Amino acid sequence: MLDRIVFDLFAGLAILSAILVVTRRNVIHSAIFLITALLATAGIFLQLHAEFLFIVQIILYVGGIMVLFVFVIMLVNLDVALHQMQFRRQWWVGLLLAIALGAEATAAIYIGRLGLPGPETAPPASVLEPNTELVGHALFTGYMLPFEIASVLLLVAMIGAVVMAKRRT
Amino acid sequence: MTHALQASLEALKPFLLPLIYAVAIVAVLPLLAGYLVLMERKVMAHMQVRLGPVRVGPHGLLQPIADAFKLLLKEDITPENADRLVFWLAPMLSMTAAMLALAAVPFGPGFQIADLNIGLLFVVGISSMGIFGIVLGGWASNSHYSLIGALRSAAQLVSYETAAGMAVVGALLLAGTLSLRNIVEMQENTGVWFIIAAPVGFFIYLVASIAETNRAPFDMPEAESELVAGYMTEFSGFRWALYFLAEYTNMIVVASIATTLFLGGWLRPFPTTHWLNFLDWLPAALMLGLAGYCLYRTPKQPVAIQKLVMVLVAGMFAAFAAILLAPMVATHIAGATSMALMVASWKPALLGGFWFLLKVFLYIYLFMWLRFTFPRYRFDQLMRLGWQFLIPVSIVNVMGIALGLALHRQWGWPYGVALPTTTVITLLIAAALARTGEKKEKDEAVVGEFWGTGRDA
Amino acid sequence: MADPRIPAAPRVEATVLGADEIILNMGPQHPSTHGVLRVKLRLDGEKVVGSECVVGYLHRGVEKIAEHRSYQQFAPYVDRMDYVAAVSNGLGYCEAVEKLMAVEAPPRARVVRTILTELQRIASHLVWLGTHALDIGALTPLFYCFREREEILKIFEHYCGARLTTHAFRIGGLQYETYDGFEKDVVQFCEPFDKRVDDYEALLTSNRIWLARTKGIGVLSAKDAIDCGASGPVIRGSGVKWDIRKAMPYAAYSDYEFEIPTGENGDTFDRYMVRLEEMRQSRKICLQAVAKIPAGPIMARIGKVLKPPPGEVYHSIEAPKGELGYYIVSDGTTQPYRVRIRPPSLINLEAFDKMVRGHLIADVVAIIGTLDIVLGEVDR
Amino acid sequence: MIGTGHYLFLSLALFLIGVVGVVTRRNVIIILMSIELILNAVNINLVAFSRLVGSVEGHVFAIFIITDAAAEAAVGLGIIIAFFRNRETVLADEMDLLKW
Repeated sequence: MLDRIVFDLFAGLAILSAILVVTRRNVIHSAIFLITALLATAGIFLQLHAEFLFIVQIILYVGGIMVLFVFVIMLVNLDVALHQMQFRRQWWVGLLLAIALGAEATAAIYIGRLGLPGPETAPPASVLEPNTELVGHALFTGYMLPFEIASVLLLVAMIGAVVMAKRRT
Repeated sequence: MTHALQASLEALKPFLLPLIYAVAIVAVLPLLAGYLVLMERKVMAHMQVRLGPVRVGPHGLLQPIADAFKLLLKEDITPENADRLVFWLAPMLSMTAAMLALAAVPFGPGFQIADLNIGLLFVVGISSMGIFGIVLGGWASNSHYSLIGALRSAAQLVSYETAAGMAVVGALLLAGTLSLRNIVEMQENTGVWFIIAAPVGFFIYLVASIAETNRAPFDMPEAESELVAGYMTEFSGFRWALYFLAEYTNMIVVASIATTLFLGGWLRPFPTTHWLNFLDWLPAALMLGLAGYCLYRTPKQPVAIQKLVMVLVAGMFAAFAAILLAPMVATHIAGATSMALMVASWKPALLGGFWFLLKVFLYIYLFMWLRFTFPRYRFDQLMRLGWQFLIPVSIVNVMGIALGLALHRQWGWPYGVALPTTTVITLLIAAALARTGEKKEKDEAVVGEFWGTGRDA
Repeated sequence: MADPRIPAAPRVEATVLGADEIILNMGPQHPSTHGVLRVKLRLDGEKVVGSECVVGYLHRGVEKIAEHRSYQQFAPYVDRMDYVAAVSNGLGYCEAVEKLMAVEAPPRARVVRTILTELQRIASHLVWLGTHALDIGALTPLFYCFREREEILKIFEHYCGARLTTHAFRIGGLQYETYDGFEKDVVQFCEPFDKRVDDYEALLTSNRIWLARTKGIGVLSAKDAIDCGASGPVIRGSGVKWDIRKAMPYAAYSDYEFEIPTGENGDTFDRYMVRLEEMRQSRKICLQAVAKIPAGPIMARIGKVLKPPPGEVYHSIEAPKGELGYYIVSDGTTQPYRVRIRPPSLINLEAFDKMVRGHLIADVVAIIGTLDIVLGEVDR
Repeated sequence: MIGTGHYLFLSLALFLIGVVGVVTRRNVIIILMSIELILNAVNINLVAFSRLVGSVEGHVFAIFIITDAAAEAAVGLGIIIAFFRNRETVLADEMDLLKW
């Protein structure tokens, strides 16, 4: 019961703010609603007993990436952009495409749902405890190589971003 | 019907105590912040050969209340071209994030809203969201000063959060847990506060936390001599008060984190040394002393009502003293009635709360002291300090502590040898780093970059 | 109006703004523009790429007022120009009119004038030090500076009844004899003052942040300083040994020994050191002067109504901020035909654009502070 | 009780909204934000299955995806800044030069 309320709350919040993200005229408003959507997703993670991911989502996504977004929006803030056309002229093609994709995926999930084990068969939440330790253990043993590759990726991205944004003089 | 009610009450029971704590914190915090402001003004005044607020109440003791009324009654101005939604939202966002972070802070052994097993990350993550309040507020004001303040604030927070995070990791390695309560218990078991085990980490956290709370000498986002008031320039009245409250709440949050991580949380100094047990009497004695001082000052107040307030304040301190004294006395009563036992059981909670708050206040006092002593850094110097000194040193510090722990656990060096050794190594590397940085700074100095230094005449 | 020989300085809005450039309007209401200076800054991020000072928000037409007042009546008006150094303004004006009338103040008056003017220099530098430190973010020195300044103002108050706009001197000498205990007060202030300056230095000079904020900031080369007519501590900070007290001694300065401190790099730090040293030198002058105040009259023999002969005169003194000059044209009546004042702050402000380009916003306030401008004087 | 299907539908909805944003908006920054939405939807899927299976590997992959999102945002925003500096626009369909 409580579970249900929490899920509906977070899911509704996430979907509503996601819709607002893609429809707002003002980019800053979009960013704010994206933050809301990400926070709602963090709530969903918490409900799924992914505590570490919950806090990673907040620290990295909300506290890091979104700050970067807001920062850049302020740097390139253009009042002109507010009065321009916000959507492409062929927006309805995109929308139709998305609806078709949605219908297809919905059908797939709906049919495949029967094959999924029900929530009753899910292992107890304590399997994922202590979450931080388990994630850390997995990251530094089984997924050591991907972890290192990810760190190299970050380094490359950092250098790339610096080179991109640096002024050519 | 009554059954259902009872059942739901039963279900709500685990929420009851946290709820009471939460209400208590939310109710007390604004008052506490107000008195922090008074403390700051008084300390500043006495460091600057003047008296500070003295008009409202004896020694200005009622000044925060008068200030609060003034701010509440002030006209609330929204600039014409401001983004109304964001302008309305931003101060509340700041305040919410600051208050939410307090949820995981253990003020005493029993006094904590929620003991999360990711407690420390929770506090760090939530307080990092406070920056949106500043950035969005600065942007929404539609003023250049505000915008520059907001941009500075974003850059500054992102940079110094890295250093602070690294410093925190050092302490985490020592504690081996993310739960704030367990971190304190770990320090109790080790018998040593982490500031002694990891002094470099504490220093880095100190500097980074000053920068994170936008306090001088790192108060770039609101530097009043440059940007008028930075991101707060266009705010007035209650919204401005919210920002102010958020700033002081953030100070309390970072001070709490520092206290928990490095200063032993609710533990008294040297918690395991038994001949120092008389320190348990210190809180009550201190309160009694304060009460006595207030009574001594009472006849010197000029107005009758000020005398009255002074006596009331003395009474308050005396009451505190009685509360702190009660469990101490109860443990020494031989009779051991159930009442006395219960009172005696409060001892760790009461004394713990006292020590915690004392440390928090000392930490904040340090903030204030630095503020009145130092000039303000320039923005690029701040960034250079953060990226070229603090972050490398903090990484070295983490490696040093890891090395020390490895020496202790793998090779069996005693705790008291391994960690000081690595601390010395860390300090040496930091000194080398500082030297090279200084040399580079000298080479790159802007002297004569734009206009020659040729001298004639 | 524009001189074709001088290449026009690029105005702030002259060209189209780049993608990440903004115009920041600093002042006239701003905490650290020292009054009502307005600076239009063209910023690239936080870097200043262009600046323009807009002055005149405090213009009261002092020079025009002079044409409708008698010579004595005009004297109090000059106090309102550089209102933190009113005594120096008065000295310059009185000496200029005396020069025009070819009279000389008696020796006693000249020595007392020297003492008061040097005290005023210390007071003015104290205000500068406090506000400059405040601009750079050090809150505390201000109150220590004002504590010492208060002692000076008390001496003024005892002497002539006013603290700020003193109108201490009269054309031809002094109106008031020194009060009993004047010498003692001055000595009492001066004796420990060296220690006080050491205190300020302890707070600032060796502070790493202060050094980082002042060294290499607002560099003005000696050539540039001379070219734009800077004077006072600004030109001395650039290494030019120029002080009117030595170059063209007035009052009683030729009788005393003192040094002219100069800087080397012409940056904010050097100007700071120059002013601190000047305070020490002023104290030295005061102590020398107060030790032997000659006896005698305090007023030259001039009539009640001043009618200087037709002619013109230029007289300048070393005010705390630089060369303060009065150019007075007389047509033989009781009122000056024209008075033109050369305020040091305005001329020093000319160097602002040169000093500020390429620096950051935070340095702009430091540079405004280091120029030590007083808007009452800039706008007159 | 919430089944895995609920999470899948939530994830799908977010994913679709993200896709709509990417294909219909002109503002590059909003397109980047829509991509973040899509990545986020994927994370929900991973975590939901992780809960179903009872292992933390989904969490690990979600962490990798967040890392990836950070890298993508950094480079993307760097490009936007560089582009804005030269062309003073953030509209995707005005980005029609291969080189300048």
